[in-house]
Amino acid sequence: MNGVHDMGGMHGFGPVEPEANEPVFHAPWEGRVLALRRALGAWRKWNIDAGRHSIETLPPADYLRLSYYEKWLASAIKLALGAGLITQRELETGKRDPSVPVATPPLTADKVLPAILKGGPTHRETAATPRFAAGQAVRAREINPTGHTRLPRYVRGRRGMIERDHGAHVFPDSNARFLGENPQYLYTVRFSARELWGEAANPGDAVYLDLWEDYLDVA
Amino acid sequence: MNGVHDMGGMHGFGPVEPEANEPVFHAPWEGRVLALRRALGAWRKWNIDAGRHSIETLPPADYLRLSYYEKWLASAIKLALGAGLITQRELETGKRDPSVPVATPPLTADKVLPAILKGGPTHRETAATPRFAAGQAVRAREINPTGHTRLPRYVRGRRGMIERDHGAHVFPDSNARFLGENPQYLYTVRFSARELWGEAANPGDAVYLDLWEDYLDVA
Amino acid sequence: MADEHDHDHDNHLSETVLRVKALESLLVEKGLVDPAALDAMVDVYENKIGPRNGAKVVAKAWTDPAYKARLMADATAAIAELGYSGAQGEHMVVVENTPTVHNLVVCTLCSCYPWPVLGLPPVWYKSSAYRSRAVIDPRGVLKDFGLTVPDDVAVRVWDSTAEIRYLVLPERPAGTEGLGAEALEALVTRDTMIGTAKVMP
Amino acid sequence: MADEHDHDHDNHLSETVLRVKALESLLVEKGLVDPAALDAMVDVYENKIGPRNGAKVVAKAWTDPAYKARLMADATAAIAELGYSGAQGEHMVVVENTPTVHNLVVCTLCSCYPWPVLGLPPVWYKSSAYRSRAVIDPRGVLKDFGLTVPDDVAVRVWDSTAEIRYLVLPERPAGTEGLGAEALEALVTRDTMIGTAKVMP
Repeated sequence: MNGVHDMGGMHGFGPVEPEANEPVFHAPWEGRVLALRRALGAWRKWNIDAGRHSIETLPPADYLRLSYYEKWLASAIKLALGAGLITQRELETGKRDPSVPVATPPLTADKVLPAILKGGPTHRETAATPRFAAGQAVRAREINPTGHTRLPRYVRGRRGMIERDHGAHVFPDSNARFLGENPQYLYTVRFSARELWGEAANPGDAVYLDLWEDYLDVA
Repeated sequence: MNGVHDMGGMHGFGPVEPEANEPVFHAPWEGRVLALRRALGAWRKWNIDAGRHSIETLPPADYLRLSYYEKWLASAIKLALGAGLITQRELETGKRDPSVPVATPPLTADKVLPAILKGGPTHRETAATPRFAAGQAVRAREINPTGHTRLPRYVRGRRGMIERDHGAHVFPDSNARFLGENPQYLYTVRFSARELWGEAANPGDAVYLDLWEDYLDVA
Repeated sequence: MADEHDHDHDNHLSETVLRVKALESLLVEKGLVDPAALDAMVDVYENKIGPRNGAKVVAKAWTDPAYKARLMADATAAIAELGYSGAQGEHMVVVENTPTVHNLVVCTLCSCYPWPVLGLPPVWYKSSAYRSRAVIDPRGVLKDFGLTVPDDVAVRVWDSTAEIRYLVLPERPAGTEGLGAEALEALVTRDTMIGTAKVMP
Repeated sequence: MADEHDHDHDNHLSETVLRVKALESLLVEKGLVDPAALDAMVDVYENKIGPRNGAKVVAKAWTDPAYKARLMADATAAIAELGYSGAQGEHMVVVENTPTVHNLVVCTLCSCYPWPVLGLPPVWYKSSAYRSRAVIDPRGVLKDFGLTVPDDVAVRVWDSTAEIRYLVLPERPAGTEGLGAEALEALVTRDTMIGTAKVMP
């Protein structure tokens, strides 16, 4: 979707403001939200792409106004409701609906670090051969999907060059909709800054994006 | 500027929701804001393009969150402060700084309707000849000005056709910065929906924009 | 949650009312605005300038072929013949709906709108939902208004990026041959002149 | 105005704290989460996984040419040699700064970041300001960090649009020839591995 989250190339957000000696969390609730969302994720009712899409589909003014962990909180609630892990009524009353059995077992403390160290690789073996090769000129497709996509607006229709082949990876556009992993070749593509932003850009500068085969055409 | 106001082609704002029997103003303060901003404008301390830019440069989250007349209110205050019509201290105290003489004369009631009926035409006579003619193929320039512009992102780099020549008009990019009217030819340019949005668009559909000569190149 | 937000919203609105009052009172004290002029301006847009103006233009175009020809050739002048002119309608263009073309007007960058003929724009016209979608999904937007445009009718969207203001000349509905300009005028709604509705007989 | 907004903001935050507590308590009651697992997760990111990991990778690459070769060829495997792996670093790529190339990492679409080597991202990395400007005005962004990159040095921006995560291998500063891996590691800050700072001797 062409959402407000797709903000590469926008103006008007002011200077970047680094914070000296920034703590990992600015308040304990931030850490709780991170942990809650990941612990809920361990039930595997959704995947990372659906999780990202739940944030992208927050009302745009909220997306810009809320802090990162406020968005995670909103997203955790949205995902848990959508997956039926909790009900609207439970959320409003704060009490478990006694007609729903207690779930078990949740992610336990001893499994936390192993799960983090394992992660969730998205590389998949494939019998397919890659459509593009390093050095090849490509053009990012002019598509405007209304669902989740990882092809930012600022490169659509632009010419780039294949920099590197990463093998096949889970395709977010289908995975976010629970339509399957549809693994396909993923490439790092180099776009010159001038191709993206016009003559005012520095001639040597470039932006690199990781783009799936379905996002690309032969240039 | 590539601001959040440049929202043509975005997704995620939900359905359009018409209101039955909508009043002209939903509360008296809305009418007051409209009138205040226009009455302040009568002092000619800024022009319409600078006025628009003052709204575009509101913090993006505010831009999306505030209603139309709330944005006008924020903009009226910003413009009046910027032009020195009021001071920050006066705004905070609500009281006139006695060291500043009372301005006179403001726009009076009898001048209101004549001023509205006269308006502010932006057409200007020019000795220049138009660079383009109806039927000619053009391409919108890939430029990313950080100041005010009326070239939306969704047509940049796209091919269109000159539909109509409107003669020379005040150029907003310079006028908004008080760098002069720089009148130049303005054209209605037709872009096919497929050129803008890809193959999924209806083949007969098109979007027309009014674009100045500095926004266009020969295709 | 809903209550809490509504409550915030109410607080926010009453604060806005107070801020507007404080600002007006400061500006009056400073001699920068005359409250009577503000009253006059509100009166103009509440009572004098609105979509009935545009409806008169449309009805006249439907019933007077010579007027229609002048309107299509120079809309600003033809509209001024009826006494409508000025702010946010200095340079008018009329686009005509036909059995094969449907026109829709938007301003993606702000909310430009032909004030002399339509008055002030409705909230939906100024909404992010309309401004964002009208250019990429005009047919979807029209469906939000209950209007389905057949695939073989071309949709033309006019994005008001300059000071040219667009008025849609809707199709005169069948079965209205016997009606005079005044009766026709009553059929012409604001939305039919933006392009989000058709005139119903 | 400022006070009023701060007040709103405080209310808003204390509401958020209450909502998080209520949600945790509901999820625990429903058996969906174990509070001890939440504690463990917070502990991991507060105390175990952070930019010191990445600094170890950098210092080893600077002092061990064979390791550097493995790191540039297969960063995921080379980083795992040091015990760092997993969530948000499943597929790592290291990009090297040189006298003629400066690399900068961003995620314009959300806030993807190499957690196993850098921990959780700082607020600025997740900000709209950084995400929007890093790709169109990287040199301006670097100036916000006090870093001016000469025009003849190419700026390469890595927009993390997939599950590949990027770590910048900063330039080893001159005058550090006598230092061992541990002393070098202490020079390597988080920002030098994102590309918004250079390592200072």
